[in-house]
Amino acid sequence: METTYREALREALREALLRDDRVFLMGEDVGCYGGCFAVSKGLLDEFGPERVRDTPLSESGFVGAGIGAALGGMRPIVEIMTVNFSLLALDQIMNNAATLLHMSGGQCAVPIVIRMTTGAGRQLAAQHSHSLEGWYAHIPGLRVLAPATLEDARGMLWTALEDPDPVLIFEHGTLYNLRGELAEDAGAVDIDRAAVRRAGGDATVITYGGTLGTTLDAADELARKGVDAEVIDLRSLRPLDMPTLLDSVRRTHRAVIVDEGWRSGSLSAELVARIVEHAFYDLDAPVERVCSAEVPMPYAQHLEAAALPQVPAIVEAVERVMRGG
Amino acid sequence: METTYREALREALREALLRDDRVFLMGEDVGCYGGCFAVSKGLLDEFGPERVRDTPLSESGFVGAGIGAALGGMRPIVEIMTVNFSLLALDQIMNNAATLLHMSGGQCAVPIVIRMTTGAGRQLAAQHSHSLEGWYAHIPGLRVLAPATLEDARGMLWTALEDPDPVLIFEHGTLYNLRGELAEDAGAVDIDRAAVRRAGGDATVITYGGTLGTTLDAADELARKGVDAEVIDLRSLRPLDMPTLLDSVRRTHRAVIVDEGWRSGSLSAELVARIVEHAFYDLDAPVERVCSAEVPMPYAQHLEAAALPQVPAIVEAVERVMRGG
Amino acid sequence: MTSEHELDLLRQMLRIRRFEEKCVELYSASKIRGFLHLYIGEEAVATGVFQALRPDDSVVATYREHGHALARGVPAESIMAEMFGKVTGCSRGRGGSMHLFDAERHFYGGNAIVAGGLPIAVGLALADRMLGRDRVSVCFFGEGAMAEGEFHESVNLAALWRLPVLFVCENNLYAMGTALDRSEAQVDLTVKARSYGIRATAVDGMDVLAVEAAAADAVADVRVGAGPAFLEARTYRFRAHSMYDPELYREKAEVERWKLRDPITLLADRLRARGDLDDEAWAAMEAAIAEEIAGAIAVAEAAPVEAVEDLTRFVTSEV
Amino acid sequence: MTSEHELDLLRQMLRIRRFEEKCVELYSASKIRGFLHLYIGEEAVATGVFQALRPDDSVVATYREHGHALARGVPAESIMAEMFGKVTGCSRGRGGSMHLFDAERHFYGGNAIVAGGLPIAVGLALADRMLGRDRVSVCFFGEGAMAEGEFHESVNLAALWRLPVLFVCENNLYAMGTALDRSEAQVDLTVKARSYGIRATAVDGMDVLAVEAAAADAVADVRVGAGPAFLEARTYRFRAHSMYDPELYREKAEVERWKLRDPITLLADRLRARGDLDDEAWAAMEAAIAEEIAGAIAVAEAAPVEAVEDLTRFVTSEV
Ligand SMILES: Cc1ncc(C[n+]2csc(CCOP(=O)(O)OP(=O)(O)O)c2C)c(N)n1
Ligand SMILES: Cc1ncc(C[n+]2csc(CCOP(=O)(O)OP(=O)(O)O)c2C)c(N)n1
Ligand SMILES: [Mg+2]
Ligand SMILES: [Mg+2]
Repeated sequence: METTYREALREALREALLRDDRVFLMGEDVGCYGGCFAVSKGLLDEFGPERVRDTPLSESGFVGAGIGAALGGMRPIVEIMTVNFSLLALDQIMNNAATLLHMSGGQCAVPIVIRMTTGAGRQLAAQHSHSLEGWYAHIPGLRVLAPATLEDARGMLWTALEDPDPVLIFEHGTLYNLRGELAEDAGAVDIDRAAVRRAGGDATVITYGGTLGTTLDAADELARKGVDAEVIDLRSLRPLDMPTLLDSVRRTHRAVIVDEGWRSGSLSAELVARIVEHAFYDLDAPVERVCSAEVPMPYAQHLEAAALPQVPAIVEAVERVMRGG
Repeated sequence: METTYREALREALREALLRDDRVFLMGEDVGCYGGCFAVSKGLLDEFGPERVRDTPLSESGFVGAGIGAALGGMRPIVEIMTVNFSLLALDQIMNNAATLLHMSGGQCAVPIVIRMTTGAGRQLAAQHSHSLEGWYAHIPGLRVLAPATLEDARGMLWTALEDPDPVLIFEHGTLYNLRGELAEDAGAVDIDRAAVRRAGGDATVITYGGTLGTTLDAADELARKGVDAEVIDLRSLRPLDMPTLLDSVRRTHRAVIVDEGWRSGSLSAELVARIVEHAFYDLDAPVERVCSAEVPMPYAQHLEAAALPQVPAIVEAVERVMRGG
Repeated sequence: MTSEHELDLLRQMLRIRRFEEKCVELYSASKIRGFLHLYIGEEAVATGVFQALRPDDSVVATYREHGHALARGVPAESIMAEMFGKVTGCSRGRGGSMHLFDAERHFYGGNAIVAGGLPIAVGLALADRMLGRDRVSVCFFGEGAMAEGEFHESVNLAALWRLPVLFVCENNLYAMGTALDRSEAQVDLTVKARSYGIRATAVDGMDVLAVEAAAADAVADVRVGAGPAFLEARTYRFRAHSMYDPELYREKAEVERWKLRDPITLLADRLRARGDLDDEAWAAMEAAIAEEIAGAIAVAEAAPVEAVEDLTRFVTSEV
Repeated sequence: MTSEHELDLLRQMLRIRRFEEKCVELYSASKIRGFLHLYIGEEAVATGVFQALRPDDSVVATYREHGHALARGVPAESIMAEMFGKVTGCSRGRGGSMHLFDAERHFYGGNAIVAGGLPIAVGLALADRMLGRDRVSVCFFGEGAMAEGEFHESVNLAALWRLPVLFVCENNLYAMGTALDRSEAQVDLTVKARSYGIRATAVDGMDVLAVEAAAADAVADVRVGAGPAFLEARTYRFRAHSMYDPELYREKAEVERWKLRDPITLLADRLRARGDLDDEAWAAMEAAIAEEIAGAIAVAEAAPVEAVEDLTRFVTSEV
């Protein structure tokens, strides 16, 4: 059936609310407003205000409350409108959600799922365009997911809810209107493995989330130029599925990372480090990175476009690794 | 004269308060209590409660107030007790301090200095032992410093205050009692360049802050084993002084990074990536990393020690790169 | 109050209204992008409050700040150019609608993290105090922002240190789709504010003269060192939260009821009743405003964008 | 009140006192490391509040929580072992003094981020409500924590949703070295709490019977769905903030004055005056406590530490 990323997310929420009484959705404007990006539209009517729970503007408070509710036996899905605002809740996510189990010696598991929008591309300027999922991928105790396809938008949530520990799901803001075919019986998917989205033998291009489409476009252009790129979608940012990545890099001997985060200290750096650690002698060229410019994201369209990873930069990076760097 | 890291920091604060009327120190317990690590002891008596300003427990509030005061023409030094609590102020640091200048098209510079303690090693457990300076080094618009010596403890502050933009200074908690000789006329130091703390030709070991001592100890042990390691102290975590690092790596052909952050996504990853990007063909072995175990820091002494970078692990990593990885 | 003054207030409110109505058109025409939050219906608040302030007082506003920028004297041209993403914009086209800045006019944005501007205002006031300046810092925010921890921390700091801050809460009854009583346990916002031991009053935010008077009262106290004050302006936004809001959360009838208290109509009717405004004067006012806005649009349209090479300028200061 | 019950309260407070006095010795002997925050002087608060709670009620405490853990029934042995860093500790030796946990006893820590535990308590109460359990969640925190944004957000949420949370503020007048009136614009903390529209009372935190009565009153309301309550216990810490505090911020005389109101002495004197306690009974109480603590120390001393190979266990759940 034809659907959108937004509708796939909504179906996943519906399924979760239907299947497990302990599940509830909580966040700013998830109810009456229908979700700031209309993801949860209609769910309030279907499930009522206890299970589709609007919160005040209090990111730290309601994320912490979600953590407490998880400790108390519920299975909360907490929505933070965007990753930009999640900084206000980062203390709770880091010092409580991610830490309680280990620090309590295994007693206090926190089965919470936290969803949030990430990324730029909609001219929302410097306070609404961050890609900070790489930070969350630094935190032991968290699992971090980035659905980039309709299948993953539909299927990751249930699997995340079955995880006994905190799982963060990052939805890129430019994907909500992504339209395509989804099987009628689409359901839960694994959340452990990276996926080869385009097989190819010349170079491995690793990406995730919002830049998957751009990267596939770049691969098409490279194909026209005679370069056969393999495109891997990480899907899980923590833990990283290194076997899938290394398997590809060992075949292609070349790797490029595409990451919308600011270059220095982004997840791309960790990927380069891991590849070098495990496949140094397989590499025929230095690993390249295509990231965002290290600037607060500007509003003006041409400047925002210039700050973000685009097809030409990816094509050039792959061409560079093909030439040996 | 003989002094300590703590006293050197205090002298730097005194100098700043004496030299510039616009400078003031603000934070929790910087005044009456004398500073949670006794850094500002005595300054309240000398400069009074307006300029040595105790705040309520309100990290976001008083860091934001520091940003506002900087916009208003002051030169605030804001102390956050530890980096752990800085998460509560991260929104202000990221979305205001680091962003205002660019987002306003160059109008609103924020000349603030924010100091905080970082790191583990004192059995303070999971909520008091983070090393998150790598996160701050990801943020465009910030300068991030890590004094590891008495000279830098004494000299970085004034230079940071002269910077028209926000500067963060990370003081490792195990360094406050560091004792040694400091020149009577010690004063401002550059904050741009990394420093070679031990010259050597066999391998480059890069570190900063709290792990400099451990790394130098490892270098001594390596020397006894016939390996001559060069030890570089980053000093500035953003921007990174790549020329100094690359110069060394191009000579030694081998690099090891020692970073107390959790391995995945730490600053060490960025260093590996940069070295690979710029000196791939100079490397005779994959770059190695010695980092903290990816666990919330445990209280028990033997577990904490096991989680942190120690001499044997550094020695082994250097030996591995000597063998070609 | 002279009728001259009242006519000026009317003109200012109308100017904000017409400016934003044009913005909507320009948004539909894709000349303006990103998020666009309209102040339509709330014009009396900024207009009234600024009457009580001096040009050197500092201002911190939110993402819903076109009205504040205009009332502050930021030229319509540079605001329009900003929303067009042009280098001549008041933030070089980098901020857009949510991030208007004008340091010369002490207009410190345009902050789009809800409640994120409050601590900044406290700090600006602290600087004024330490530098011996008798300025006031005014901070605008919505009632939804009052649930954020930063509200609490900021008001406590300002109250504790008796800093010259005027906290202006624009209570338009909704935070996006969340009604006040679904966001605040205490719906009398002055009670909340007063619990910090500060002066707190509420005013009809649809009556620009009442706002002006209440703000003047508060500012007089604040300026002489009585500590911060809190002013709740009870108002309403006539339009959607932003361009993407289907307004599922409120009844059309409620909106219509509030429109009967349109601050522009209220004042205009009063002036007409008094004989201080007639159709001709109104038409002249409309024409002058239309001309100014058309001019601003034309200038914005013609202005250049920032060179892509300048993208990384001002990440740090140029020294 | 039967004298039996009062004697039990006395015994509990004395047990906490003696336990912590031993901790100080053990700290000096380097058996306990890290930060150690003593509850000495404040024992009546936890002891009294727990009288009003059921074993299935949830508890969230701070880094100053030995007394709460003991009063809750967490065995002294497992607390001592925790501070020794042993695997038999209530958190396997990973938490230490600041992070005591006992999930079976619904004791959810031991939170060392000031105010960080409050939202957790709100969430525990939310779970109880959604699961139809008539439990109460109690959250302890200092008066210093009330300046944090998380206090504000948590109380508002609990009040808005009328959740069964008892917020217990242990007002010991100082947050480290910061006196209440240098941290809060409003020094009457019940005024602050009441501004959220909740029940708020203050009680003499040195009188365990008064604390018990006030807590019982509050909990009775909270349990039947009247929404959250706030209880301020006015108390004082007799010792330094932690082991490293030179106490520059308060006069010795002030400390001595408060010691005259030592909660243990107060109750003991009352019981003695009534003839319900004599030297013999007191000595027996001391002896039993000393024996228990000595036993706990011996057991902790002898216990094994966690294997280093287990360092990474429980970063995620074992499934
Ligand atoms: C910290 C944060 N959380 C959420 C948002 C998204 N958001 C933008 S405006 C808004 C509503 C704010 O309501 P209010 O404070 O009443 O101001 P109003 O928009 O009504 O003027 C929300 C939830 C944000 N920008 N920042
Ligand atoms: C967010 C945060 N900021 C600062 C600290 C350091 N700190 C620990 S306890 C404390 C004082 C807390 O005072 P209060 O809430 O009154 O509790 P008390 O210690 O008096 O029991 C401070 C500042 C911390 N742990 N967490
Ligand atoms: Mg509102
Ligand atoms: Mg206290």
